[in-house]
Amino acid sequence: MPEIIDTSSIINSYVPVAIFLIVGVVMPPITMLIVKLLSPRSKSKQKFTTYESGSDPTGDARIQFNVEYYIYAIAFVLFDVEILFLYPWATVYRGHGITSIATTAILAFIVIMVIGFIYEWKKGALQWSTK
Amino acid sequence: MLPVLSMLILIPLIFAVITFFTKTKEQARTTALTGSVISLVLALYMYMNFDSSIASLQFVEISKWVPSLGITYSVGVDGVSMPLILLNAIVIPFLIIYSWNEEKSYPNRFFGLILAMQGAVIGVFAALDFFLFYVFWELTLIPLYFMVSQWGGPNKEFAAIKFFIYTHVASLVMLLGIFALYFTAWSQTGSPTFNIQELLTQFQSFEAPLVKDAIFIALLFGFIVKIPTFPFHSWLPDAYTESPIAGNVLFILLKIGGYGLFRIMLPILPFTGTPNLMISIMALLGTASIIYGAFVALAQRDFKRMIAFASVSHMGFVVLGSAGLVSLSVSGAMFQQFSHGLILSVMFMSVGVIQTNAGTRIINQLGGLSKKMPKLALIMVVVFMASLGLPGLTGFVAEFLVLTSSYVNLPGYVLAVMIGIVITAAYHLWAMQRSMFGLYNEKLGDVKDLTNYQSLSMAVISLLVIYFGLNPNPVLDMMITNSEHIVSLLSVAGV
Amino acid sequence: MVMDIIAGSYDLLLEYLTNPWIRGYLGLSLIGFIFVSAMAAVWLERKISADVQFRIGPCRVGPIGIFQLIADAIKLFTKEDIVPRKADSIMFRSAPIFLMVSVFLMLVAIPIGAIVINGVAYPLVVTDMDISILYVEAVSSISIIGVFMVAYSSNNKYALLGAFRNFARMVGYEIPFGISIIAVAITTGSLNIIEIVENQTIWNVILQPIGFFVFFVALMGDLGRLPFDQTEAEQEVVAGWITEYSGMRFGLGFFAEYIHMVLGSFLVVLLFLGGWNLPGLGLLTSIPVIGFIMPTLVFLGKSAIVLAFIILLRWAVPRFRIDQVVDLGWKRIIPLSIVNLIWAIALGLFLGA
Amino acid sequence: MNGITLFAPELTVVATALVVLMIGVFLNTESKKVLGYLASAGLAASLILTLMNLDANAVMYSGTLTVDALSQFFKIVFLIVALLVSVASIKYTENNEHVEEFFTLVLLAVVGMMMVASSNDLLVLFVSFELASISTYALAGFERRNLKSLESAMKYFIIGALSSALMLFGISFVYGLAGTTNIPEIAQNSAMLVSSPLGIVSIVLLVAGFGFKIALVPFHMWAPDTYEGSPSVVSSLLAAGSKKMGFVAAFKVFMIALVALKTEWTMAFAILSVITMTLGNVIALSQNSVKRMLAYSSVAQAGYISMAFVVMSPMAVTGGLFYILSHGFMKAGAFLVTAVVGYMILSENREAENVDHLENFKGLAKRMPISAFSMMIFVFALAGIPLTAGYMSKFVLFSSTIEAGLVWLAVIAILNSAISLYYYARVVKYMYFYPAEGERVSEPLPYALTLVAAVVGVLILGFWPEPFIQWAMEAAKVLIAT
Amino acid sequence: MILPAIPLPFYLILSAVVFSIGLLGVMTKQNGVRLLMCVELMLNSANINLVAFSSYNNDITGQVFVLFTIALAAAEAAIGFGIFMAVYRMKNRIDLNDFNILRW
Repeated sequence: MPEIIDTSSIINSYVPVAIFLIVGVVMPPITMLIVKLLSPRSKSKQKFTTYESGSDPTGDARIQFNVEYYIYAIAFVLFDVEILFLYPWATVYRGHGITSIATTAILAFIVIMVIGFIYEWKKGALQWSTK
Repeated sequence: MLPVLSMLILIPLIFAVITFFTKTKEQARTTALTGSVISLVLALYMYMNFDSSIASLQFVEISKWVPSLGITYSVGVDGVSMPLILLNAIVIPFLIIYSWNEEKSYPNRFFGLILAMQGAVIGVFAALDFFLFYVFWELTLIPLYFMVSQWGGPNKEFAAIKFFIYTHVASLVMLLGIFALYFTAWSQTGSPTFNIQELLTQFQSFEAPLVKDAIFIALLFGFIVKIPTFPFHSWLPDAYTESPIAGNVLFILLKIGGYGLFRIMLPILPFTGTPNLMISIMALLGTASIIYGAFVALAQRDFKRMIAFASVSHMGFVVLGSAGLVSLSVSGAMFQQFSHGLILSVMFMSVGVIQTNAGTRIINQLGGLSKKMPKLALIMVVVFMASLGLPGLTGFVAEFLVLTSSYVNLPGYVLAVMIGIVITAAYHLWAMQRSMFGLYNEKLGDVKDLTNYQSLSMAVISLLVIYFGLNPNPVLDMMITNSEHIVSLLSVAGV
Repeated sequence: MVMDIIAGSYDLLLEYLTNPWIRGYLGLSLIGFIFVSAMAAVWLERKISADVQFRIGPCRVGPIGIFQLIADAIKLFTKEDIVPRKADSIMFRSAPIFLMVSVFLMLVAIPIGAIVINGVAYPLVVTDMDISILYVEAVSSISIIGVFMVAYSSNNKYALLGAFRNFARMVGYEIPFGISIIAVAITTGSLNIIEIVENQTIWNVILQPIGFFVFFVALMGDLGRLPFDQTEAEQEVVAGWITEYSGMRFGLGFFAEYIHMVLGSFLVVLLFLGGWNLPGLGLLTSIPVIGFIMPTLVFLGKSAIVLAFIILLRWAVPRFRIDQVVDLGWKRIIPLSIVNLIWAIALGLFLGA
Repeated sequence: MNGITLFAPELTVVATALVVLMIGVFLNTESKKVLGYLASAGLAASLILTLMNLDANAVMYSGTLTVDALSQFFKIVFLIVALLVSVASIKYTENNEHVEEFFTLVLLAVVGMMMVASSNDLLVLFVSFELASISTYALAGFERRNLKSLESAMKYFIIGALSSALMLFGISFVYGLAGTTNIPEIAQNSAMLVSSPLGIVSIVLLVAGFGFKIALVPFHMWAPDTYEGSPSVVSSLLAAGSKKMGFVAAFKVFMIALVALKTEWTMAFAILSVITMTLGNVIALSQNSVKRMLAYSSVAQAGYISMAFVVMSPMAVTGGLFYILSHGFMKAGAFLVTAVVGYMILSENREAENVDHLENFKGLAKRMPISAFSMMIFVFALAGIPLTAGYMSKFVLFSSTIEAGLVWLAVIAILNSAISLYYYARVVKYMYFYPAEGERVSEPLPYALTLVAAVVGVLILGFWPEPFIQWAMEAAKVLIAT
Repeated sequence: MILPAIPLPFYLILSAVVFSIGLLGVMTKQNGVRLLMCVELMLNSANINLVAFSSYNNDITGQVFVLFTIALAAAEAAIGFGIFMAVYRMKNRIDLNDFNILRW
């Protein structure tokens, strides 16, 4: 039997979220506005340089970064969506009379997930290279 | 009883495969000759046991193949196909003997293709199932394509492709016709069949005249491109000119277009929506081919090209004879196919010899070859005379039958053809005169005569030309039997 | 009599409170509360740290330096706001919004206690959604965008390095964080924080000790607290991603971090330590006034203990190297979390359908 | 017959994939050869399991999966192709350190294809479709140091991702309008689909989405690049397997679920089919890279098979299915020959580029007789020379168009097939009539084995098509209830 | 003021807009990563549709579908980045205009 979803109540439960979101968005600018009113101002050329241990900054900071981060990112994205499937499963695992089949299914799922994990591990994808 | 006909189809094909795997030229030609001689023996055996007095099919073999589509493996012969099978079986061994000592690259493939061709062509003649018919029909393309594209003249690639695509398209159009025939019959009877006889019978009961005409035209197109007739002949001069001699002979033996006319077109012709129109179309095509071929042949300087157009001209008689729709004219057309096969084979062989021995085949550059090549000259005189229709030779019998009997129904066309006959004589005689007789052209140097192998094969076929010219009955009898049967259908339809 | 009036007025209040707008506006007061909590947390940290190091810590402003943070705030407000020349101005200025929005949005769904009336617990939460824990997990990740924006817009090498470390750490610890939440959801059968609290007849910390450990470590990793504060390790990357921020702009980032920490400790309490419930508290809460206040106090007390523990951990464990952090996350904590997941499944089978 | 028995073929392949992956991770490069045999054994086992339940007919797992003649037909096609590819890959992956990835991806791709074949729900269909696609993206770029392979993978990936997005968008509308994702139920609830303009939108999107996978012009841009650039064994899998998956998915979605909108999509497919076959053949004429030529030929063949959508008669679908079966053998085989030639060229010169150039096929008959002979059979079959599988399938398919009265379509198709002969014959000429430029090279056993198997398949289908046509008819009945 | 449910067309328009933005991006962008982002946008527009339809049809399938789509999108992104990284290692950029070895 399909569950009847009351869209209205879902939307209403997010009204406070919207209020908080607006407050969150306007609060930092207001704070900074107050700061602008209260704080002193002085012009100095050196003040606006980027901090680099006191010496003059060289080059641009937006450089190519280590490719390791990408591998971790990919691994993360994959695992994160894998565990995504567990959330709905977990809520209905107990108390809906499907525990045994749910167990079988999820064990198969976990086995595959673990195999993927072992594969990554053995392939050295999780090895932080200090090169 | 032995499945003689299946063996006759399979043995060349099997020997073709064996030949492909031989290593040396000696092995290749021996294997090929063995295969072709075995098929000759089989063909002669069949001929001996063939009853020429009945029009029905003989040596029939039928077995299931794809029942869900009504496809069967069925073969058989009657008076229409028997002479053509015989022709193939006779000429191929001599073609192999003729090529005995020729220097070819890949001799194994060369001889293998000849045999494959033989198998495929006999298959077409023997097939009683449209599917099988079409399979063999298409199969004939492959050996010829490779023959031309591999051992042909300077322009071989182009010629091969042109030939291939042109005739392939034509046969696909024919396939459309076959499909239409098949499905219309299927929807009428409720069960699928590809059997030629049954489909042709079914055709009579089709209702829509337009469908009938469309089917007829589609099939006709497939056949006349293969024959070929003017104006669908343009693949032929290129292919014939570029092809090696063996390829030419194979082309000549490829009588499947004309065969299709007798086997398929004529039985359904009376039942088309507009039979008279169809007859006119065929007669017109035939006449045009005869005249056009003759005129263009007259203008050729290349010996081989001239013969190519002579061939177009000759095949015009086949179409005209079929359109004549009198028992004797149809038999004449059939006989023309047979005689054409013999004559033109030798003519091409002769040209081949001239080409290799004299180094050129431009008629103007030759002259007085008979002094150096007496054997060739003798053979050439025989076949040229046969080709232009000298009484006592096969060509005469065929053309005479066609012209006299067609006159009954198509007087106008026959009169027009008379012009063609004159021109035909003219270019034959001119070519003979220029090349063989008169002063010897010293630029040619010392020219050798035929080798023994060549003279053997050419002489035997030439003798057959003379023999059948004097006594055509051994093959003409069965043709007449069948053509009478075909023509008897006309009275049924009331045409 | 009195109880009836209280109960009646409370019913009226509840009716008002079902209106989402009213709930939302009233809930804004939580922002004040959470700022105060964050200040308290900062004060607590200073005090505890000082104690650990045999110092006194803040003591001048107010009794035992309790107003130190207010003084600090005033200081931050009056400091000059500097935007470096090479920075991407718009991004630099707007990044705090993301940090703030992240914690504010978390705040919406996290209960800070409950009021028990007539034996029925009314949780103090702004809005009640079916999947609040998932929601909290989701919005808490927004802060990483803010962090990255800060670092990238600063155009400072230390900042970028810090942000990348932050990122590398976060990806390793989000997964066990999620898996341990799932394990909790298995035993409690819900993704709603309030239901999770209510369904904890036995605290999850007892049912799933490994899960608790994993969750706690992953939370520490997410928060970037020592021993996982490579992001801001002074000795290595100056102040990490926040290097170029100064004055109140720094203050906002700083507060966001502390609010995050406070909310994190709330989550630990809610998911594993029984929330506002305490064994044996049931009797007490049936008394009206105590029921009004007691659960919230219990909750805040538990949270304070967790908070204190987090602070103490700072002085007990040395900072890891970044590769150690990542290795720990991927190769120890994640396998452990999967073990816990299987344990939770077994538990679920044992506890029955 | 319970679900697990019928689902066993898929499970076997999945299990094999996982086992191969796990074993492979712990082996050193030398001993990884065993993985190829393992994968092939798994596929063979799955094939046997499928054959054991050939006549099964069941709907399983809450109506998401169905096992019927159609699904079994396609499963067998996929398994045969995969088996050919995997056996050939034993040689291809020799001394490669990424053997386990290769075979796992192949196996997973096959699982995806098989699941698409038996899916009865758009959700399962889409997920399996993506499983196969994603695996093949990685396979296309398997040669990580080869820029061509990478480029092909990149193009394939971008177009593939785009197509899946289009498809999903289309599916979302179908779901919205029909209120279900179950394929037979969509057919029942198609009132909204017919009346709403969104129905047409979804048709357009789905045609585009499937068109990309099937490589119908104008969605074919990726195909030639990908087939040329990918490793030959992978091209083989793509052309012979992945493309068929597109067809079975399209068959299910259009012929079963969206049959109510038949008039709309028939026209679309008619146009696409004509353009596809014509363009594919014409462009193939001028190719000098054999793989690219085969790719365009594959595009053209897709055009032929799409005629089944246009005609929509039992005979046409039978023809389409039979064509798919034969194409599996022909194309897989032809691409495997290019793999063998690539192996030959590379074994002589490590740095050789454009290994699939027509020049490298010169005198192949002398250098590698088995490959040359097989290639000849394959291209003749592709061209539709009688007594090969290609001929029989063209015969049935084209004749069905005439039966349906679409003579113009048949004429176009037949003319196209005539054109195609030119470029196919060219390959044969290079192999048989040009002098060899190198030594005789003996084919490695796995390659020779697969080629022979494919040749046997092509010839059996050509000589004795009866049982296969019967079988295809059974499968066609699932799509078109007569 | 309790909010009413949002009518279905609003969702559909939103998803159409998102889809169009994604499609436009795919058509015009040359950078591989941007392309990928645009494809993700398109997938997500379909997700909006699915969820909207799911709640208006009172049928959970759409939401399940979305879960799977998200997972597939992630897998697709992963494989895409893998390919892009491999390309990047060889060529040091991932501009689609650079890809011209395979042509006609």
